Amino acid sequence: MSMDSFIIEALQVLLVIGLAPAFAGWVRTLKCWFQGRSTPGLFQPYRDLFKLFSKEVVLAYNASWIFRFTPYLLFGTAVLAGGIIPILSIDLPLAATADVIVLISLFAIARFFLALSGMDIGTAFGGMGSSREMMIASLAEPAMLMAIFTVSLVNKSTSLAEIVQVIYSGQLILRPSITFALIAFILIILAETGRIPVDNPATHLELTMIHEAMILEYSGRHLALIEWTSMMKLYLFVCLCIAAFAPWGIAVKGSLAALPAAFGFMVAKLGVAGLIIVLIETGLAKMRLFRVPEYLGVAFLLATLGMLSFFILD
Amino acid sequence: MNNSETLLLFLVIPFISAAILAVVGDRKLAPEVNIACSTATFAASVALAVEYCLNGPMLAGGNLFFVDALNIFLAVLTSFVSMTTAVFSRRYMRREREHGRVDHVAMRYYHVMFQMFIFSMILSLMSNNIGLLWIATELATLTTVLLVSLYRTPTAIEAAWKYFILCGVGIALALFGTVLVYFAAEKVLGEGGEAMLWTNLNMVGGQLEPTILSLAFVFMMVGYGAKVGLVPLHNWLPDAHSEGPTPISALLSGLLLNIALYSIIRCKALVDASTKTSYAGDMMMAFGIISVLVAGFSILRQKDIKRMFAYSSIEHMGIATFAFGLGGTLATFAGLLHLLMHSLTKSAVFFTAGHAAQINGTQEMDKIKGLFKSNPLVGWSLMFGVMALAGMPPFGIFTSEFMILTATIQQAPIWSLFLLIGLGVAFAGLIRVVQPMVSGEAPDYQEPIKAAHLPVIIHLAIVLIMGLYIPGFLNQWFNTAVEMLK
Amino acid sequence: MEITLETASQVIDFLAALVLITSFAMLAQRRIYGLIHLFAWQGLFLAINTAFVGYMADKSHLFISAGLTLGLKVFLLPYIFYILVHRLNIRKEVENMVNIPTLMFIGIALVILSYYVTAPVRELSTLMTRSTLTFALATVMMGLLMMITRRNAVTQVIGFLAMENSLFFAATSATYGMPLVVELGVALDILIAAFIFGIFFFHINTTFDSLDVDRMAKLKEDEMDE
Amino acid sequence: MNYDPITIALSSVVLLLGTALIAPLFRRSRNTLINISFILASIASFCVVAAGYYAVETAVVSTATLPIGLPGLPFHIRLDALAGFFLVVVGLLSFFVSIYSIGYVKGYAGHRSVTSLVVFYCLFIAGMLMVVLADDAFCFLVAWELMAAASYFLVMFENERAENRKAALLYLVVAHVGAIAILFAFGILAGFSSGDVFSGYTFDAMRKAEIPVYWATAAFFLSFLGFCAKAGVIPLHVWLPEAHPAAPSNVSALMSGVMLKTAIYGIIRVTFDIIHVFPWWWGSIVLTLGLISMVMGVLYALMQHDLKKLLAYHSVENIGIILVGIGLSMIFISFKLPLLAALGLIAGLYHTINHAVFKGLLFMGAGAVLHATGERNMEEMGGLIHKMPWTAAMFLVACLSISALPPFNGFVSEWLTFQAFLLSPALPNRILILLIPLGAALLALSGALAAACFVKAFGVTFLGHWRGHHRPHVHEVDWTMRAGMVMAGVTCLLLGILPTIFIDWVDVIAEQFVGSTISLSASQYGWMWLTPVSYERASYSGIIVFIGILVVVAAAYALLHVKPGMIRRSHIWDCGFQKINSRMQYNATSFAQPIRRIFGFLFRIRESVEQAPHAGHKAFPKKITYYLSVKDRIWKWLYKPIVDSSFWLSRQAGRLQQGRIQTYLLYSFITILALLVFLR
Repeated sequence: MSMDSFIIEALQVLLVIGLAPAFAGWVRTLKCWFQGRSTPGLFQPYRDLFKLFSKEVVLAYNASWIFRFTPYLLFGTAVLAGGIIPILSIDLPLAATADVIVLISLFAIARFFLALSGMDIGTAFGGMGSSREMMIASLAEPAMLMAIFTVSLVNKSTSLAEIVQVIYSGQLILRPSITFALIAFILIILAETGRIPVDNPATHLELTMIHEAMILEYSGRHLALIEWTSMMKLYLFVCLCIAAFAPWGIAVKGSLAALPAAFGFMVAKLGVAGLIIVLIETGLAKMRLFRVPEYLGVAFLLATLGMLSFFILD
Repeated sequence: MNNSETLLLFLVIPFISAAILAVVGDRKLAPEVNIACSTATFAASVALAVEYCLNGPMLAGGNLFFVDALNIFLAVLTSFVSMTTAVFSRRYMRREREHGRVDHVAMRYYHVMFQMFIFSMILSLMSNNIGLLWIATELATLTTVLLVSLYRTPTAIEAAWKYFILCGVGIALALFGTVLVYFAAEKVLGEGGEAMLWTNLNMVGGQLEPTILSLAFVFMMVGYGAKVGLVPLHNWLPDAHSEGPTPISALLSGLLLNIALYSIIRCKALVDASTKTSYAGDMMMAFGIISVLVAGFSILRQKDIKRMFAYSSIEHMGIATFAFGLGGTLATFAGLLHLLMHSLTKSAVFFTAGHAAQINGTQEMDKIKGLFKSNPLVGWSLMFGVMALAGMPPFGIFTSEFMILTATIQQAPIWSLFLLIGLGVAFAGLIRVVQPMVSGEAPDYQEPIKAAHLPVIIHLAIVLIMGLYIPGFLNQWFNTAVEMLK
Repeated sequence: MEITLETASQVIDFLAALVLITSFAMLAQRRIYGLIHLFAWQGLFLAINTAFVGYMADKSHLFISAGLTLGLKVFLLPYIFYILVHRLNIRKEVENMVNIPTLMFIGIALVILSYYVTAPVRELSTLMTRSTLTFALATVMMGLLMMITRRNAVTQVIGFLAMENSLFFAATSATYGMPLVVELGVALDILIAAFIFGIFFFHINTTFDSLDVDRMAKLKEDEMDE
Repeated sequence: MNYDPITIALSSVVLLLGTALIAPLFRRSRNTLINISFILASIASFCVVAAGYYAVETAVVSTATLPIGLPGLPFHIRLDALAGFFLVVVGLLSFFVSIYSIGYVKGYAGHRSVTSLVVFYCLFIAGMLMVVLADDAFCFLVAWELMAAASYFLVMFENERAENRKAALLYLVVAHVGAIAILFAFGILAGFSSGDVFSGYTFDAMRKAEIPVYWATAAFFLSFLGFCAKAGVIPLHVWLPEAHPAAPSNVSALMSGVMLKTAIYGIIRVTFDIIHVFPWWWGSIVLTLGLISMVMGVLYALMQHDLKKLLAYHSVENIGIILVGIGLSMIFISFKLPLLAALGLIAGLYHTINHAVFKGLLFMGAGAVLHATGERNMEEMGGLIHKMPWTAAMFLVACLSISALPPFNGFVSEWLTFQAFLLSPALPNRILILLIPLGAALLALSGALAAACFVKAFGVTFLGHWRGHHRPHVHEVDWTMRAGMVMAGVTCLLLGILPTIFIDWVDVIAEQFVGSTISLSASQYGWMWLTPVSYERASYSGIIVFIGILVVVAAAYALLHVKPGMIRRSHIWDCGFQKINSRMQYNATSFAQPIRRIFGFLFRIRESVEQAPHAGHKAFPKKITYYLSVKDRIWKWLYKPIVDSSFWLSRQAGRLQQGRIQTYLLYSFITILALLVFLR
């Protein structure tokens, strides 16, 4: 636990906080290009956040302390998760704090409080958003766990740093179980972060919004924090996927020298990931709510197939 | 076998008290006299018990009467429960008089026959001569028949008539069994009274002719079995125990069934000694299992509170018969304990049921409600009494059922399933019915009564203590009795 | 006068046969007065048999019980029944639940059964009256049968007392009668039983104003379903 | 008297029995009665916790025999590590609930006599302590049914309502049938020991007796059936959601929190301690039942709109999770993998104490809500957080724990259970390796559904507007109730962030039963990090997660409040039409509607909408009524047939009693003839 691993840790946390809006901007600009619209630019999210931070906070009369505490908690969990997932390097002091299951539960706390704040004001949309969010989450978790289980079976551990270590040192062999797990994981990421096939992030149309419905009543700096957290969440899930399945190029030894290269690799991978997400979003339309269980059922099936194929094939 | 005067005294007291009560009749102090006489009887029985502890088994009256471990504990139990019933009947019968259900003549008859009934029970316990045992049991039936029809209602008379005829027939068949036993004993012990004495029969049990004795046991089993109320000879019991006045139902259910089972147990010991097979035990087990099952299931559908407790008596007598039939130290010990516990609990439960019926003016269980609210002591004693009856642990009946069930699993596992079903259904039936009676709001048609709580509390306290700790002398008595009966 | 052993046993067997015949007749009898007469005759034959056995086996206590039987079962009880039937003006003829021929067949079956049942007793017994035990058991069973098939309370009681008679008869035939204490006790019980029956007849007649047993069938559970 | 743990434990049981006896004397002055008895009860529970802690710490086995009991079989008492642990579980929650009850029972004092509640409350705790201490079959069963009887009277406390009585009856009958099954199991186990008649019944004799496999299986399944009847495992769970809500809330806290744990204690004692060598398929049956109870429990809970019934169904779920832990350790031990078995057992035990604490807290919270509003139906509540801040905060802590969210204790035990699942590939049996991971998926599903259920429970009860018709004067509960709840909340947090200390303390049980411990590896990386098998394998640090979140939240709060931005309060945006009323909120039924649609096939659901036709056009109905009933299928499959057949049989038995004397005489005639002919 040398000094520079602490520095790397600090750098990574700042990176997560700083780069997340950029990644979201990149995804939005890609979508505009694909849909032939003129883009507001890569840094539009920063301008939105800055605007929201300076705006005045309007609260309902019966808003309780949960409503005002939730944005900060969301931001806290996201930053903590950012510190744990090996994005730039492996030997992070915080790495031992949590393995993959704990990470999923960190996101679960955020979702729990967000759902509560959705119901706090007592409007119909808040309740609807919370109810649908919890339904989707409860179906996504088993599928997510099966995918992680397959990965941990292959790499004999559930802590991310160890998984990255094993994949990095081992040679590249194409395993069917890992591919099934990867596809399942991508499906689940779309569900968890509320992207198109499950939920539409860009709209406030009552019938289609799930994540947006919960934060309808937020304003000012609270709304800014929540927006920022959802961007970070997308960024972290993509990094989680990269770390679990394609960690090549990450700084293995604790040296500062390898950081720029790792940063370059990360930006490239994120670019490609953004491209994949946008391709899926423009290609598909939002599904009806009660088709989502089948969608997550498919994800669960793929993950289980991955696990079974691991035992049967190798 | 030394001679004992207290035994004669013990036998004579109830007879004299019957005479006294015939004179006292229905005057103001009659109930108090009745209590005094019963207490005297109980004192005599305690003296006899102490004497038995000091110098062992005794004979009396030209060895017409005898005392040994088995009948001393039943005698003390009988006189104790008679005393507490006398205490209970003072208040109960006074209220019945106020409500005009019994008149002057009936009360006089009630008190005389109360003491005669105690006398006949003690006589049958203490008699060494099997003929005298038969006569005393017949006397017990005769004394209680008119008591059952004391209220002169059509159903009471019908119940008394059935009780008289069915028990009369049963007792007659038992007489034939006694004749056969005497016939077999005569071959070994020679002519005259010597051949009819339990003490001699037990000594010479091995040499008696097995085929005669097994035939005699069939008659004795059906004869005295009718008195015990074993299914299919049980039909009179629910009617007789529910139509008579409550003190009489308590005595009938609590004590008379024990006396009848006592004679069967004695006879089984004799038959086992001579046939050396488990012939008698298997028959008793069969009767026991059928009684437990039929009584267990019929408890579910009872509408009258005393009828339900009568069926519960049939079930508990079935369990005791099964235990004695199973044989072995554990089961026989449990059977004796079960008799003791059942008598105390059943009489206490009949007392509270009597009070509950008086408070609500009816024996219909649907109309008895809210006892916790209207009369907490009656309510709680009824609840605890029924819990004890259903076999909840802190009470003694669970202890004996625990021993019986575990003995069954080890010696005859297949029967244990039927016992479980019988006990479980009876438990559910009893609790399902007692619950609405004690809980809920007290209806307006209830009238407050001065209830005799002392006997009930004493009985339930003894049952609770026995459930957790069996005193030394009783344990010693039971072990000697088990040696005889095993 | 000296009576040889086998003539005595012939006399005893003859008396036993007479007792059996009377119980068959009681099964078949339709009229109450006839029933009471037959009951008295049965008591008489029983008393003679007991006295004769007492004389042959020179057992003095048998004479006392013979006298008791004579007094009780031949004179006192029938007299009580006469008064009851007269006072309560019970219908004279007694209808039967089972027709007479089948009753006869059942009776015969009972005799065969009791012969089969008392076989071991006969081999073991050395007394001259050992063969009459079969008839004693048969009459006990027929007493029970009579109680089952009759509808009137009085006839049921007569059946019950017939059963007691045959038990007394069994005692004398199996063991030359039981010790005196027991004999007296049994007789006392039967007397009290008869006395209580009398009281019952008055109660039943006042409450049900008929002695028909089928009236008394209210305490039942089969049709009270949930 | 010397202060060894067993004397302390016994003296506290005697203290409880004493309180139960003297309580009726104070019948007149109600407040003194409540104060004295509940303070004595809390003292007794505290001593029990101390005794238990000491017993597990020193892992010394002390035994004693009481004077009472059968002549040949006095009551044997034994305090070893396992008993000590369960003493701590029972004592801890009894301590919290006793303090809570001082305030809660005063609420009852107004309109009902409270002596019976106090008496049976003390007997109930004494019964549970005796069950844990018992060392022979007779003492165990007496304590077992004393516990059942005392809780029966507590469930019957408010016996005006008919459904309370029905619930109490169902509870007692199922408990009694379970007890008889356990009695049979002990009878079988006692049958194979040498020595005189009674010696076979002590647990020591049963341990030494070598039992043939066939009988051991029969004994195991009988005892398992009996314990499942008490624990509320799926097929025998129907009494639990009826009985727990019927009891007063402090009692249902104890019943749900610790009474179910005595059944878990029973299973561990009989399986690991007495039979201690068994085939693998026992474990798989326990695991399967645990999984089914887990998933069905949480799904039933989601459908409820009665707060206490919802919590009761969650007890079924959590008992399922504990059984999963125990089942896994049974499978591992039968395949000779002691380290993994230790992990499974520790996970099960950890969840036992976690569930005891947070379920107790939940019921205390529900009791406080019931006490304040007099309402149990969530459809009539809402917005209580403003009036009852303390209760809301503590209820939130408990909701977070039960939904297995990191800083709190629920998460640690579920995480350990996950690790046990993920280690299953070490098993030699190929089929198990394929099936067990599916169990892990079910565990994740039930965890997430629990989170959904408790968002509903907390959201509908505490947040939004008041949904009820009349608005009662709601006020925060008094300090004793708050003290009880805060203590339980703090324990939840401590158990969540200091797992390694707990595991060091409790691993002596695993050492005793499965021969190996995980505490060495658990704190190998430092006391802050929990690394069950090895550091590389998996690691979790509750305390860093907790502090991490707090630090970042504080930093963000400080940064954003450097210049005091003004907060303006205003009305909710109502899209311009008439004012939003409280009926426009989501309530319990609507919140669970999506999940009910997905998992509806598991229940008997009857849903109907009637429209009262308006005089005018059909499209403008005057009144719309929506009817929904969600029934448990088990009632129709298992309980109705049993009840119907027993009533049918009783009708047949009734036919014996036809009333005519001739038929009765015929019965005796046929009996005597049959016996003479056949038995000669």
